[in-house]
Amino acid sequence: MAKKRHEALGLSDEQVLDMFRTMLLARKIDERMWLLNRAGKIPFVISCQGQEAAQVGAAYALDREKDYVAPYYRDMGVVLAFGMTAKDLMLSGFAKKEDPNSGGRQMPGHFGQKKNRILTGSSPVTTQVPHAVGVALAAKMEKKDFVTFVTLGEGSSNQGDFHEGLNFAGVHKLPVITMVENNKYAISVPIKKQLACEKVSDRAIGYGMPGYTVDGNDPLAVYEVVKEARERAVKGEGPTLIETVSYRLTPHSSDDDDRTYREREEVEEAKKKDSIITFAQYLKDNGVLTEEKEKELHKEIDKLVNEATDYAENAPYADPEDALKHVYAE
Amino acid sequence: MAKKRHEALGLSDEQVLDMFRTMLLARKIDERMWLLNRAGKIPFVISCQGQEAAQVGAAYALDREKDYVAPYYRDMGVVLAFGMTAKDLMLSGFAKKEDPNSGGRQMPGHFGQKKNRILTGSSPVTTQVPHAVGVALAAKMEKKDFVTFVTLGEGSSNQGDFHEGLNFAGVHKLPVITMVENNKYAISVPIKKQLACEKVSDRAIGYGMPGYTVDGNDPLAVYEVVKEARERAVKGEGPTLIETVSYRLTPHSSDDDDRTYREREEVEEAKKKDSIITFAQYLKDNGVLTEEKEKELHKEIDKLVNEATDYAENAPYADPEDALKHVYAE
Amino acid sequence: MPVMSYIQAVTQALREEMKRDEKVFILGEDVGKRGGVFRATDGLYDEFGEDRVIDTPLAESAIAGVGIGAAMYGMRPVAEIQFADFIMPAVNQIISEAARIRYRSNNDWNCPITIRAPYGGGVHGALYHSQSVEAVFANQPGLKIVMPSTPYDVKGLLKAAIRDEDPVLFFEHKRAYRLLKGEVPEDDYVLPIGKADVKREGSDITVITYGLGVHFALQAAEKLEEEGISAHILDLRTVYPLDKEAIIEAAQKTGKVLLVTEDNKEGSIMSEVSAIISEHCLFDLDAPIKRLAGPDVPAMPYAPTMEKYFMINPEKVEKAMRDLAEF
Amino acid sequence: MPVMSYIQAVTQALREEMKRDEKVFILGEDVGKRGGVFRATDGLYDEFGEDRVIDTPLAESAIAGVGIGAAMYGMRPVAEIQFADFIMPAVNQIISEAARIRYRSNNDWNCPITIRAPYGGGVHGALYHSQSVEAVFANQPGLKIVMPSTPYDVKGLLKAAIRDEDPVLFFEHKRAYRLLKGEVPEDDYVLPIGKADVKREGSDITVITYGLGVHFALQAAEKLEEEGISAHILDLRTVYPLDKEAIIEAAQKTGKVLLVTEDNKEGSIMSEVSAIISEHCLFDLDAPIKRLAGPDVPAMPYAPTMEKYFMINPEKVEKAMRDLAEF
Ligand SMILES: Cc1ncc(C[n+]2csc(CCOP(=O)(O)OP(=O)(O)O)c2C)c(N)n1
Ligand SMILES: Cc1ncc(C[n+]2csc(CCOP(=O)(O)OP(=O)(O)O)c2C)c(N)n1
Ligand SMILES: [Mg+2]
Ligand SMILES: [Mg+2]
Repeated sequence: MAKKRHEALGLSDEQVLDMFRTMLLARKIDERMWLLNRAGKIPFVISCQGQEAAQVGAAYALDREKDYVAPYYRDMGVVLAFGMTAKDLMLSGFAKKEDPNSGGRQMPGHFGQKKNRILTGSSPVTTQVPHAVGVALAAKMEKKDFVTFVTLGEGSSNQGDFHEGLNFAGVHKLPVITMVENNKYAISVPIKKQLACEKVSDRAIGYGMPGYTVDGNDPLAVYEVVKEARERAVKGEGPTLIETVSYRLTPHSSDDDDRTYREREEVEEAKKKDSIITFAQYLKDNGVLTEEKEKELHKEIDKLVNEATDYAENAPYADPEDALKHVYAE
Repeated sequence: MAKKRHEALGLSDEQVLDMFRTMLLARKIDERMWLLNRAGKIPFVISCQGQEAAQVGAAYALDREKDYVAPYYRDMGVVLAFGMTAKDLMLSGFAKKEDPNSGGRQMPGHFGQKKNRILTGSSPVTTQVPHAVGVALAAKMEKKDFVTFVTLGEGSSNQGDFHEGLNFAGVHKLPVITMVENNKYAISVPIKKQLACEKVSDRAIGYGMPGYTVDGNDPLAVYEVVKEARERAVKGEGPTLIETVSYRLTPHSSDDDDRTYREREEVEEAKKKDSIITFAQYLKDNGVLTEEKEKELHKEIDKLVNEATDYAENAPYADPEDALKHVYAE
Repeated sequence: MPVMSYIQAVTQALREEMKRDEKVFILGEDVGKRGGVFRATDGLYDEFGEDRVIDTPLAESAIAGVGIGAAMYGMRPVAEIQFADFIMPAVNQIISEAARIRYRSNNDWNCPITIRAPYGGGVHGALYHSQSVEAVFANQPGLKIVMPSTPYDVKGLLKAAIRDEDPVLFFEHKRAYRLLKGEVPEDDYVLPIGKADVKREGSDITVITYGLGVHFALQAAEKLEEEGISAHILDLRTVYPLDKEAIIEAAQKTGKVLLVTEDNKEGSIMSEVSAIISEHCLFDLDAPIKRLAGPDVPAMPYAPTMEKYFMINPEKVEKAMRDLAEF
Repeated sequence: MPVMSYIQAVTQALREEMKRDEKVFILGEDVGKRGGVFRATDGLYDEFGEDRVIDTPLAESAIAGVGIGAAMYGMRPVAEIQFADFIMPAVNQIISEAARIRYRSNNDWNCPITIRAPYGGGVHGALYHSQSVEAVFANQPGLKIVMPSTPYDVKGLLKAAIRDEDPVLFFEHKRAYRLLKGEVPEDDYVLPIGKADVKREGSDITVITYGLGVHFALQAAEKLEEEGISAHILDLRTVYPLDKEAIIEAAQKTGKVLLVTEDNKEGSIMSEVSAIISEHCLFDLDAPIKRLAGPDVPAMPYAPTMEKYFMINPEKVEKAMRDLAEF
């Protein structure tokens, strides 16, 4: 009998179930944030919905004990896999003092947590690419065997920093994996108005590195390609560019109204490929998940999200004068 | 009998001779500037030597009555072909008031002359790429049938503006030809420390445009590929990226000492392929140039360069207070 | 006279200029079908088509640089930077290129581009959707920086910017977009770039400010009037290059000057205003030149407690004005 | 004590820090084999190898951005921008990233990068090899900007910058590189960032300046001494954030203040210095606060006539000092 896909990749049933759990957790935190936003409780949300498979598939292919990540604002799946908790994320959504990302200084989606090797991020897109390259340079200089992993959107791959960062990584053969999460839109601008190449990965050759395009709704496909990229990286064979293709299932953010620029049919069509559904189906088809187990999982996660929400909602804000702290080392 | 190469390209004997004349003129102005610099008469020189074939081959493939060019600092061959004179260039070398490029405000090599559709250039490399794209956008908006032509060095192709400009051109299918004059060095940094791709033209696919690499010592090869690119551009088929490969025969500039970072043998080797010699040979082999004609040409050009030098040396500087003029429209 | 919001005045100025001159076009992120994330270009895509309202790739240096190229050719590009905070990748094109094109070519070429961007805080925008960025550019001869305070000024100054033969940065306060409404004539008027505007005559203290600060000062002035304190309010309108004569005149008028900006204090526009005053009319002063500004920390935190602490507001302005009057 | 040039002090500081701490490394254009176009890293490639003296691709945003990433990891990058004029493509990385990393992460991450760049004119550098760029950055909390005036200060301040836990822009006057020589101790000293330094005690007039202006002022002071005019000279050393106490003290000392910068006048560092003075010690002044600076035109034309017209020089400084003394 042919091996199951995840087994062929060396993943146990527990591991793929854990991946699914992380995807589902990301989705459910995200959904809750929208509810909180619509209820007027938090000012802003920016979603991972539609990209959880790519994020979690990639994160599980990394060494989550030593690799560094430079996630972009949609990467809830990545940061959860790297140790951030539902509570941490809710604290960030509510902008509370205890938020480990920024102490309530940044909007949600601006991840950062040193203890989990999640580099602090900003809003201007693509600046994180050279940062990840810089950490990879440090890895090479210090002869460490970790890699860095950096993500961005397909629209953001048009910024100069993408080009400059990837070229630097290519020339110095640095252990950095760049993953472009192509969700077909940059706010309202469809991909054909963003890029003239067929695939974002067509850009890899210009930086002397391999480029791959994979189905971003398939966590195992993403796992496989990131795993290989990581192996090359630690062997000193240099960087890789990966494009994951999926779809942004929500408006750009809570401030956006996507009905002004895309058809409902297109969104509905994309939802059929939603990895939260399709990966669950894969797990069921392969006897890893049962209806019952699934229900349990939902219950467990709902509880987690509820607790995180309550905690964060009741947590204190930073004091006004805290605004003066930490401009420079004290 | 097989057609001669230039005839096959539709170039008459007069035309190729004229091309050679322009190449030689560029070389001789450049050589004179070095002499003037070493004699302490002008503070700075930056050379075209080694790139004349690419520059002149390209310029002659354009419509020199209507196309726009955004040259970089080595493009003496381009600007001469587009109507700038030896005198103009010498006035710039001496930083005199009458210099049409800048009135003595910029260093030599910072070309610009509106009447000849030469966009004004600056020192920070690669900024001219988006400018050329912007002029091409105007051509498309105004339904004009000119193209824009922009050049830069291979090191400069690592700047973000290269990526952003070419991507914009690709998405909007604009009539712009980008030519990277690969002379193997960016000041002291050899190409292998600048780019990890095999050819600069490998970057074209990432912008959805065709890319070509040609021998930059062969003006006819460059002519051919630029001609085709121009035809595609005016037909609305969009932009092209061209790489011309040659060698920088001089130090980076009069402030540089290239003996600190490259072997003399390498330079001597490259000189064997110097287009001023090899193209003259081609013309002789094909009966377009004779020893006698060549001598005449040298004499004529020497005279031109002498006159230009004398004129420029004796021309007045701008008045000190002229520094205050033209910050804004008056 | 129609009453419209600050952002409607932006749209109206753009529409009128696009109708008047075919060379005017818009480029930026989401400016097309979406009509801009703030809706400043709402309706223009339908009215003028996708060739004149161009959704660009996500790359600010290209937005500026392509616009600069088109402007050199003779077009009148109006580039939108989605948030002023995201102008930073375009700084090289703006400072090294746009600002210097006329000068470096000895008046042969010029660059009539307008770059619009929403700036300012108090909107839960956190560290990268709240900043005042004018000081980054306010030391670059060749540039002009306009920061209007009312819908009326928006329309007249934006039209002037588009017609200007040189590059103009046009910063719009994003909180003013829907907060401020005012009468805006339907006719085709322009206001002079480079000139400040007295928004209120007064005799006891002088407030010099711009943008939202003008409204805070006007509100405070009303209250102080009741206490018998008469405030003179000068709206800079153009923050670079500054209108020196107007600044000197306003300072001399009362001898007590308060400078108000929402930017960080050190190195703001107000530093230059202060320097102009103490260079030219020091002996007319009856009090130190006071500045009310944001603290010197990155502008500005997301949490409402800290954001409020950072921002200037009518109460802070009123207090500073009263303190100065009582000096 | 050895005498060395300003640029030798740069090299010496780099060498000592690289020896002291393995985490210190250099990256930039032509810094390797070539030793830098000005030779500031001369010999370091041979001494420390190509892994610690990295010739980067020609891309300033990557030089800054890669350096920032390495700094976040815990390295001590010293990035060289070949000319200060070419820092513009890196502005986004410096302002949006380096300056805000500590603040935005609530002190979780920090960014100990040093960015060195030669600035300044009077070297036939024309419009893009002559600029003073400090004002672009001097409104960005989180950054420190150091501009040393002597070889002694160069060594002590560059070492301090490299050891600083936050990002430091270190601007070196390129004309000073070989023009200025001075005694530089061999030992491992550092000078405090954020503190100004009195370079000369005096009682009649106060000159506040930095960089090459310090030397022009010192030269002029010698001459004026003969005429009985005693000048007090404060060297800012760190131009952002400014040392307010030292500025106030220096201004109060004589009550007559001249501010000298080679930058364009409007919006320069000196605007802030002036504002600090008139906010804190206006009534101690006996004369308007004067600024001597470049004219407000792009800095600076190539032709010697116009370049000279633009530049400050000892004669212009002397005249301004005398005029102030006679006020
Ligand atoms: C430099 C910069 N410019 C503009 C923005 C505003 N902005 C935020 S997200 C976004 C679109 C990003 O699209 P893409 O890269 O495809 O990522 P996605 O949001 O689709 O995941 C834009 C324009 C920004 N954050 N940074
Ligand atoms: C933005 C910027 N950074 C640095 C420089 C300094 N610089 C001038 S030319 C040059 C090398 C350019 O190399 P390349 O692009 O290969 O062109 P080449 O000179 O070889 O023709 C450098 C680093 C500059 N002019 N602009
Ligand atoms: Mg996208
Ligand atoms: Mg080169």
